[in-house]
Amino acid sequence: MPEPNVNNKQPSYLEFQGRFKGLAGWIFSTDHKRIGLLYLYAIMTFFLVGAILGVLMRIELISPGETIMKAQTYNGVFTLHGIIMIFLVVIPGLAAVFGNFFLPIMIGAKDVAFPRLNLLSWWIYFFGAVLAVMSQFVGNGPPDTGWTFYAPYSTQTGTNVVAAVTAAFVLGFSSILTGINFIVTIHRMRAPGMTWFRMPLFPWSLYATAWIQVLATPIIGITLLMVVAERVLRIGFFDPSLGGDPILYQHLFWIYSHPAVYIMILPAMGVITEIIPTFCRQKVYGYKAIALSSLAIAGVGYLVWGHHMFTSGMSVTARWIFSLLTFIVAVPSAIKVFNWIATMYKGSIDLQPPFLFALAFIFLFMIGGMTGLLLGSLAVNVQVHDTSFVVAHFHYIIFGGMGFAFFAGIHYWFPKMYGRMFNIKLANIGIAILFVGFNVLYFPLFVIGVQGMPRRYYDYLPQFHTGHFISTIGSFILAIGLIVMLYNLFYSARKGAIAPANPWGSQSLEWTIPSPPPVENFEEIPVITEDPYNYK
Amino acid sequence: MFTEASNFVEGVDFAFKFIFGIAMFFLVGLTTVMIVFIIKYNRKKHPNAVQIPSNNTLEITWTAIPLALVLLMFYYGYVAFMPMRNPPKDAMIVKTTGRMWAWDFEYANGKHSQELVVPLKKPVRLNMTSKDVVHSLYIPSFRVKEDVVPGRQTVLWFIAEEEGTYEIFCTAYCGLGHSGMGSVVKVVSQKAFDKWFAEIPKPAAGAAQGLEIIKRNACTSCHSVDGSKLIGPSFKGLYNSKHVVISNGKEHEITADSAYVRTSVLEPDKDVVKGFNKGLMRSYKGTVSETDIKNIIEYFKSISR
Amino acid sequence: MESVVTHAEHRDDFGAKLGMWIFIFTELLLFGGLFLVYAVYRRLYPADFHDAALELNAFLGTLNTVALLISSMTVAMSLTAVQKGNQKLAARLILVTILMGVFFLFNKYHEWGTEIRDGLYPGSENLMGQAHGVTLFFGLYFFMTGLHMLHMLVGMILLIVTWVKIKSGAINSERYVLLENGSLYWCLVDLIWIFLFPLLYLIP
Amino acid sequence: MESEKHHITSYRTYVLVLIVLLLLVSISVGVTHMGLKTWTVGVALLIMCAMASIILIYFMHLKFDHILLKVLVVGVFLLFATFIGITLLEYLTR
Repeated sequence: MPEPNVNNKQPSYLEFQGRFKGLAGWIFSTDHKRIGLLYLYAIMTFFLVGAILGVLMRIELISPGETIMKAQTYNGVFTLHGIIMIFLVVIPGLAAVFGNFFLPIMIGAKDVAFPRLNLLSWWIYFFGAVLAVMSQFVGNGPPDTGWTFYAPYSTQTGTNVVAAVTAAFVLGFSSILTGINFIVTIHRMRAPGMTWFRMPLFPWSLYATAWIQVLATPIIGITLLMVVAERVLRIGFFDPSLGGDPILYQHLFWIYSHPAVYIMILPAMGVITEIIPTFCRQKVYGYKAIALSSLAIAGVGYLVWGHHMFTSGMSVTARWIFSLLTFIVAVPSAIKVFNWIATMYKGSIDLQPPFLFALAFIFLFMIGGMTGLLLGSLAVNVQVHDTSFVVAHFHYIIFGGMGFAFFAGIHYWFPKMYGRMFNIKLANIGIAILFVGFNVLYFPLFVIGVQGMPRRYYDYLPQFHTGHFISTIGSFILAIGLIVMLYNLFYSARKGAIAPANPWGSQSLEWTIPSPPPVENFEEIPVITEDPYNYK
Repeated sequence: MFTEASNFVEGVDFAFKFIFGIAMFFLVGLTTVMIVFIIKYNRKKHPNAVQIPSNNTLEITWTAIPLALVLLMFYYGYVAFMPMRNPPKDAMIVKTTGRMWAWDFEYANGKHSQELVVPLKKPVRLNMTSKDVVHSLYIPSFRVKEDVVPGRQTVLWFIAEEEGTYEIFCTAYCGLGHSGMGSVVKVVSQKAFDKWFAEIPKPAAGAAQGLEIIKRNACTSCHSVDGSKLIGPSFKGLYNSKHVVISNGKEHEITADSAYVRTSVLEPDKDVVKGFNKGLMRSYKGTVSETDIKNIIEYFKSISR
Repeated sequence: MESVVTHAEHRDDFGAKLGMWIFIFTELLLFGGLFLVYAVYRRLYPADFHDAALELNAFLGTLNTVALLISSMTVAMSLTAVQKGNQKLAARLILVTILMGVFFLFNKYHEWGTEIRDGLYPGSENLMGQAHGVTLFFGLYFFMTGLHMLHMLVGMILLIVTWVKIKSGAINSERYVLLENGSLYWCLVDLIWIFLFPLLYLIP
Repeated sequence: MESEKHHITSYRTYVLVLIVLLLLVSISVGVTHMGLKTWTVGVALLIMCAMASIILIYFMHLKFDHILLKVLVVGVFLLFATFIGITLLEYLTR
């Protein structure tokens, strides 16, 4: 285990006094660590808003008929929930928070390649977020299209779609700039001796993610611009009464939005791959397989967008080709799960909170992935497409996967980011509640989905009542778990016990510098002579 | 849910059970392995990790086996799905129209129905299109679903195997009344069907015909006939009443006479009653004829006295 | 194989160029989405596209193509001039490039003006009455060329900045990555036009 | 290491490249007036790709640039071809 360098004389990035003081010292800082925290606070805020909207929807659905809101409000709420959670939380999510904070440190650099561009990305993100929030309050009422903005509904509805779509466009721009920054950083700024295959696996996953951000986002950008043009100029790209084809919109939308799922999940896999070896004192099993499968998943992820459209009226040939490709793409993800479990074999396992989150991640991700196989099958898809089965599958992957990986990451790196420890017992209680609440919330949706409960329904038939009722109870449990976890983190960030430089006994580079890291990360750029995860 | 209501149930459910079975096997197996490792190699019992070298045979095996399994999964989904896309030539054709937020089924003899009535054990083919946005016709008990796309015709077919009444849902989000856009399919014996099929209500004239047209065009999804306020103004008491409307941004009072009703059907955004939103209603130009409008007006008169 | 740059003297020309190229990829795919839409509707309405394309002014289109090609050459040449230390020539070549851009925009302004006068703009009553394929063609035409012009304006602003920096000596034979990136961006604008021109004007 | 190796393209090369490009433009304009019917599209697309490659190779200096950039540019065009290919496949098999 490398010795922590405790003789560092630089002030920590939290105390450092730059050109500006106070808040301005944060929002105008080009330090990747401060930008990472800015994203963290923004994303946490939006996550809470999105979660509250989610609970409101669950309360509405606790029994058939109107419970607490009208149908139009409900449609606005699930649209906003989707826009906030997808565009403001999970797409920037792990890459913008932990990527910004730890990518340079993990590859032995002092900052990202373009620090000012990095700050600009955050500002664009912030501006996009403001626009998204504004879309709720200006014009003819909150957008009610769902986050997918399917045409021609989105080009016809009287609600304020243009602002929401523009917000998504602006957020996409921010995502692209972050992607460019990460790719150049990884190509150009690795410490001497850090060859590609000596790079830790979280940076590997960020590299694959960045390429998707850069190469897929423009497609959604232009599509959303076309929706705006259609609404403003009546061009008719997607409106059949003017000759357009609504299915073309779906193609363009999913060309981006399917790879976007990998933007969400790849960094999550990366975080889990950092956590497991640390708490098992074990080299990652199949390092190269994991590294390259990140790239493979990113690459073939571009070929399967059509599996979101199996019942859309697309040609039959295209349907079965997309189905076949979808099944093949499932294999690299399965391999990652095998590798994670194999890493635990004959290890020396320490059940700390980050590792418990990682275990929960693997379990939930397996359920999400396996229900994905059901969705990928042409015949089964006909039954479960656009039902609450899809809702459950999606949340198992995105919340159970990406969300739990986010929680795992924040517990893992918390001591490094703040220089303080959280309360381990309370964290364990939080994990237990979250895990139970999550499954009680989403599992019933699989069941009623298979029975035929369509999604985005404000009202439903009595036979689905039990499932919805249990699900709503689950949302309350999950909310309690979130409160426990967030309380622990907030309290510990200010009052927690001082953390050592390497509390978990990890091998990777970020743990060799003091906690919290000094402004320039490294006194001297380290020279890398070994593979990562070299546990003895 | 595991009834045998249509000819597709068996294939779909087999594919489901096949994938579900394999998935459960792996889920339970891998979770057990994970728990065993956690207990067996806990740091208290196993303080020093033993580094294990990678094993190519193992890695190739755990790539090859899942690959073979997913290809099998694909195959069963494929064979159950392909027949769904190949309706037989002799199928009974029902013209299906989706609009916000109701279904209309038109039979070969011109009979319109809000419910889908089909004979037992006979292939039925729905030729579907939409008048406004994308809808999706879904009959869970039959395991069939296909989007209903404006500007195009999509097709769905099935053979009903059991008598009974089954739900129809719309599964493509289509706005305010999305969750209310349901109907039922009634599977009846051939005899009962023939009787139903032959019963064509005489084309009523005037008010009765007006109500018929209103229902068929799903006007009642947004406009009530009992005075309650929905998305648009109620039809009850409408005729010859006075309303404040907004035309080109200016407010003025208008009497809801025949000319106003006609304009509202053909150019809904021209004079919008104050307190209601613009842009929600499409023009019914080409869908509703001049005679239809006359009949609608007759109907309005009948509920406005 | 790649050099490592420390924080203090953070200068990485290749890194900057790599960043620019990746940005160019995003621009290519942005227009790529439009080309995809074009391809689909051309397949759905071949006859309408044929008729509509005949209404465009192919002469002005060709003239603009030539202007853009010349401007790409001059901007690329200015890099050679800077590398050889001939700042004056470099600045002049950039000016020629900008003038070519202005010439292009002037022609386009004229062209759009004629089309709008003929009632061939999206949403016009004339166009709404025509076949669907014709409406879509003109919708695509205005959307694509409009977006392209927007990119030209951005490129011209970038070139003005480089011109100032060449004048002030901030860009010189030792340090010219900004000029290199500006030139790449301008060539991208040209590259997109190379695809737009035949698709809109030539293959009816 | 890359900064020393910068290749300086001569003015002459640029002028030659421009002449080739202008020739290609006139050919593609000429082809449309020759009435090759179905072939027009193919020929015009071919010329379009040739011109784009020339601009990429010479005006955008790919010829003398790092191999990484060459690979990436080819990759992006392949990716775009995939998008178009798969989508058109759907429309052609409808």
